[in-house]
Amino acid sequence: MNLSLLILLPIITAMAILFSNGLKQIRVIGLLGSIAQLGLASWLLKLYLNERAIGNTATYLFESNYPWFSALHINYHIGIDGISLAMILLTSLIVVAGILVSWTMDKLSKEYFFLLVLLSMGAYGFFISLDLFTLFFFLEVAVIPKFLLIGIWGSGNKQNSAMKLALMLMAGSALVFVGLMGIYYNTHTFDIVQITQIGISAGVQQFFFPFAFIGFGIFAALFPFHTWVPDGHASAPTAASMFLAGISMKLGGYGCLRIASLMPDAAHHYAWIIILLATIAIIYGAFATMMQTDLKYINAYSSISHCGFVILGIGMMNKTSINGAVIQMVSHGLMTALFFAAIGMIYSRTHTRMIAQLGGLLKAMPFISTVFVIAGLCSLGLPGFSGFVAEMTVFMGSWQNPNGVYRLATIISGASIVVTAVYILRATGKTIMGPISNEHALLGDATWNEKFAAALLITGIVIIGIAPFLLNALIGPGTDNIMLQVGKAITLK
Amino acid sequence: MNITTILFYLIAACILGAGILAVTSTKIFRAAIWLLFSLVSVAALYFWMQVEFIAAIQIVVYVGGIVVLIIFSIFLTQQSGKEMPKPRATKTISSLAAALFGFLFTCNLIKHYSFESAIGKPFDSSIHTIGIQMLSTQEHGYILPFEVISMLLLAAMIGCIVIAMKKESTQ
Amino acid sequence: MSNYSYILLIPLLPLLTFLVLGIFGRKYFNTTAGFIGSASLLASTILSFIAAKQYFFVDGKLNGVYQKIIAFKYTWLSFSPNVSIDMGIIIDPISVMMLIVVTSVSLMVHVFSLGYMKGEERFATYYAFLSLFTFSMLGLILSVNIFQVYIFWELVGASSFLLIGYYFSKPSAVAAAKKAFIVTRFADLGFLIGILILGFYGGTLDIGLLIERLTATQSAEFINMTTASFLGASMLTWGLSLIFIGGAGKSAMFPLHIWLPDAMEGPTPVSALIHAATMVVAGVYLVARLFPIFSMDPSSLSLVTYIGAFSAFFAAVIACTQTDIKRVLAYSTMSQIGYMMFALGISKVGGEEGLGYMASLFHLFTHAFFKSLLFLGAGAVIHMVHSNEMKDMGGLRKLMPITHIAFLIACLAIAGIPPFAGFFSKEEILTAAFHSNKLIYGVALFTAALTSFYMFRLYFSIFWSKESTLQHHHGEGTWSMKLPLLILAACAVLAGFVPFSNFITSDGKALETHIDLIFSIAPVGLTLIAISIAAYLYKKENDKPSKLAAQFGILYQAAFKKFYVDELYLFITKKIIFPFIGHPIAWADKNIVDGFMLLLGKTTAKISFKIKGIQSGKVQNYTLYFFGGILILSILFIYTWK
Amino acid sequence: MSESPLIPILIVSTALFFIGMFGLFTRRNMITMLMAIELMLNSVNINFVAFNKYLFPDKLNGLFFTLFIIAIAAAEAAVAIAIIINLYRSHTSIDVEDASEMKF
Repeated sequence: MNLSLLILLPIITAMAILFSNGLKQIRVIGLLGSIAQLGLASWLLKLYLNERAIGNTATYLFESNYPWFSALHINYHIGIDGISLAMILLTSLIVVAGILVSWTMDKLSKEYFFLLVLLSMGAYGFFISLDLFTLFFFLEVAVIPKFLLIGIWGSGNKQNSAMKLALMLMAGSALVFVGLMGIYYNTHTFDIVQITQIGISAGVQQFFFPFAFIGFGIFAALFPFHTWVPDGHASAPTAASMFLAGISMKLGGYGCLRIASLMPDAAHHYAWIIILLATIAIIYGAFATMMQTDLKYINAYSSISHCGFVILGIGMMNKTSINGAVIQMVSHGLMTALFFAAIGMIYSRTHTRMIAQLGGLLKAMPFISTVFVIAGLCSLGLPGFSGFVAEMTVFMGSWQNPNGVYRLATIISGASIVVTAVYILRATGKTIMGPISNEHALLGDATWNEKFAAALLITGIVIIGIAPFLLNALIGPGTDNIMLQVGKAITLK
Repeated sequence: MNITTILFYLIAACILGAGILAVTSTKIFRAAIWLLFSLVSVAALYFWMQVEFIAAIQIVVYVGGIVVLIIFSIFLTQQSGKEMPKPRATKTISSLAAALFGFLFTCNLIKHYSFESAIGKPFDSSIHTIGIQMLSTQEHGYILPFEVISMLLLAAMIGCIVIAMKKESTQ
Repeated sequence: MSNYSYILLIPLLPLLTFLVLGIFGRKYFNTTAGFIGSASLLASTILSFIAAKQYFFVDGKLNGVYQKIIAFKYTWLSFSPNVSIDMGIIIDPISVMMLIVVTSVSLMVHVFSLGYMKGEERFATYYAFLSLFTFSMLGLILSVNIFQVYIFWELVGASSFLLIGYYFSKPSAVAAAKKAFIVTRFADLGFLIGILILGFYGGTLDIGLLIERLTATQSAEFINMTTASFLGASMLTWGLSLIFIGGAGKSAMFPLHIWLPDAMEGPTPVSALIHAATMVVAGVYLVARLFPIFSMDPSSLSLVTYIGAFSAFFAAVIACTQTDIKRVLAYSTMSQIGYMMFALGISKVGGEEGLGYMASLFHLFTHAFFKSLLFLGAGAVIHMVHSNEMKDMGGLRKLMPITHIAFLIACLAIAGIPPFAGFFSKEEILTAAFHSNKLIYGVALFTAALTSFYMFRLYFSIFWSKESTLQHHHGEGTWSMKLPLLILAACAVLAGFVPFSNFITSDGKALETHIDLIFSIAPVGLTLIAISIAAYLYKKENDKPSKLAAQFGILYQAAFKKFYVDELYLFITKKIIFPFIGHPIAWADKNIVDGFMLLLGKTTAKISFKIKGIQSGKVQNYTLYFFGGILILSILFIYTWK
Repeated sequence: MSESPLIPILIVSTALFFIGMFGLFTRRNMITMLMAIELMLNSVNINFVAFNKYLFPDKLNGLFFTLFIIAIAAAEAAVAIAIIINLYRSHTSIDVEDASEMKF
């Protein structure tokens, strides 16, 4: 099955959206396109599993390789392994939910849906590309729609936050580009598979690794560069903030993972900085969330804290922690998308996101409140939901590292589960429980599209929560391949 | 120290003196006249260098044409007697320093660059040879530039007329 | 060994009810939810009784010890080849005993709530949460892997949050639910780190394997665990004490007990189930489950003992001063659990010193019955009087005869009067304490006296003191409320006679215990004196208690105010964590980190404004720059790049 | 002068050139700037003639160069003055400082 179909389908949907008119037509086409994409992704999963079942142990499957710009050895080389397939499934789920949640978007709806599909196309391309340049190309494709989505359809000082987001992401991609150039000039190829064979000398790695890692780190809300996250998410419309938190931060995480696997010695060398920043991000993000009064800011800051786990997992550089990082990426994607969807539903009804003004919504909208509670419980790591599985795997992985300081870092990030509990319960307690104000009392509950979107995401969360061995089996070979490059696979004795 | 060197220093002094005064005098008309003297002394230098044709051209075109043109423009644009504003001190000092520095730098270059002067070869700059070479199409011929320059002069003429034409529409 | 796989059904039935009632409850089963919940729980109770009979009597002992059977094991999440979370069911004396306790008490509560919660708007969700709780409690009991314990531990915490916050429109209930979850979550953090330590040094997460590796002194894991030390204490002590902190949080031991009294905001049947019989004993069960490892490390055991003893004494003192009857019962639960904890703490493995272990679990067994009976009785009274305060009650013995008798039996049982269950289990604890640690014995004795004092203070002020001023009152509630009271009362009487010692002992071998009367004179005597003091003070309504309270002065006030522990916690969170950590971080993020990024933006703007000045439109400037450029280039070309 | 008088001529022409440049920098009136440019052109012509006479007497390239420069200088002066007049009409002053619309 040719992987380019994954990119072709969004393009076709985008074109179809452009040529349709009227909100009804646009949203139906958008929905059909995204459901088709979800079907395609699950079909790909089935094929992938069959392939693995019949014992095909190639690291990357369904590869296709066309020279794109032979002079600079850039070729359109695409292929997937367990990790990228998990990411594709996550993206397709969030895209369907995102389109369903923005069912009543009547302001410039054609452009809105077009940009959403374009952004998802960027993400799909990013996850399947095995050539660093194609990877970078799709990373760029995904940045522009974000800026427009927040700038035009956003709320609050949307221009300012859109500008900040776009500039910081551009800075990130600039740094990534420097990193890629460094790799290119030392291996004369952009192809990931060849780079791992040729290998980059340690000196070069140590010089270019920070560029690429910090570049992708900016996408994944690495500590000092996370300031675009709160403003960007808070002023983005619901679907855009779902995509932003659910997909674009995963681009960063996935990118960091690829860079760490391409330059393992440097990753080891800088591991202590990565872990330090990740721990700060986790604890700092959690405490900062405690102080927020706006629901979207709460979720934005909590995404910083959760993405800190991803970076922590990558920084620890052993099989379990990288497994944990990937599961955390998937689980956090679903969880934040669900949380933003719930906040969007509440906002569309009560027109306020301030906790102080909300209260006792359980009486007025039981379904949305249960969705809110589920998202909250998942993010504080209740077993039965994916948050728990991800965090525990990262903890187990990072605990195996015998270095005392890293163990302290794990304990500190462990303490974040308490702070997360505090701010989640504070938010849920205030908005869902407590006495309801009279004008909120007569608000309607979720419409069919919101129900379906929430149900979709919740099934994702619960499946990973109840049966993590499925996801573990899927991404297992992927992490083994990464650990192969990392050399010493620090597994538990 | 024979007569030609004295003559040379005299001409040089005239050129530079008139030049400086042309550049620094406050009255614009006086500056134009000093420019006239400077150009004439340059023609004298050409005579001193026995390139009479170039000297003649210099007098005809530069002195006769361009300086007269400048004086006309002075009459056209303002009363010649009006004082021109003294430029700001800082600008004069800085440009003076720049000019001096440039001058010393280039002189230093000239001193250190050993020109191997080709003694012995005859220098024939008579009008006859200039005329032949100007229109010859052989190896060193200048027929092409000659034609191009004519077109250029034509274009310049038309250009000036168009630019300086009094536009009834804009009044 | 007969096939025990049907035990998997016991936790799954409540899970099924939770899913059914949770998703469809609101629309279809709002009225019939109670019956569905109770029916499914009846089924699992019967199953657990069958399992107990089969395990204890049919299979019986193999060379004097009951076998540990792993009925079912599946790798749930594998971290690495030999470290993984696997879900499984373990059948051994403790888990079967706990099965019986949890299912029967839960059944009683389900039946009682049929009457008590009738007419509630969210009736179905109530039963959904109740069955979720029962499922997670049963899961916790049957787990074979420490992480599986942790998973169900969290689920128990979450369902208690949902149940305490059941009356969500009451802000106090929401605050109580939040407090309960956060405090237990804090303790769970300790539990998690303890698991990580044990898992890493023990090389596995499986409880059986861990016990096997960490109890064999010459095993590699044990050696490097005791040698590796951090801040003076060996890793084994760190691991075990952290796990105990997790247990202490859930069982409301001293420092982490503040959530238990507030948890009374939830409906009373919930308190009966969660805060009397099941959830709070999870900590005791955890320590009992890992007891062989604990016994290898005396320092963590002493931690268990002293925290347990202090909590028992501390709670008893506060209980004597409280006026809200549910708060009194909450503190009495905390005190009784303190008993169980220190009984475990002073026990050793095997033979005579193992008495503490057996006594503690026996007390757990009996306590579950009479404490849930007390709570259900209190629930019936509150249902009648519609208020929790003692002063609004009085003289209810005529209006509520059955509740009165049941309540009296329970009070006698908890006070430890001979024929009742409390006497036997408390005697065992006191004998164990007497043999091993005299100080603990003294504290236990005094606390026993205090217990009987506050229990009978409660009893007399509810059923005797002044005549009841209730005008309109509907009868004592339907049979669904009376039946559980009677059944539990019967259990409270008979539980004492169960030959506990040959079922559950620290090393599995039967331990013949005898009640020597001389020894038990002291405690029973003290109890009778305390009861008479309580009767003297509270039988008839008079001002003697307030006078006595005045004499104690500030001590009484402090006890009434729960020794200001709540205020301390509030002070820490409100005054220290929020203003000194929360706000600075939020401010720092907005100003410093974000400010830095904005600064970058501003400086670029400033620089670009300056550069813009060069395009000044002044021709002469341009000539100057032009000349400067030529000069520099010429210098470069001539002098540097020869 | 013992050997060829090339060096003094070059010095004179450089001096003339930098006097012209100084004039260009300090003069605010466009016409005087035009004069300064004329001076600079003349210094270039002197150079050409001097080089041709003293270094490559057999060929007359230098001379021809000077001729063409003079021709072009004339054209250039004419166009410059046309522009100045036009500027004078629109700005009523030919001070170079006033014509600064083309700034940021």
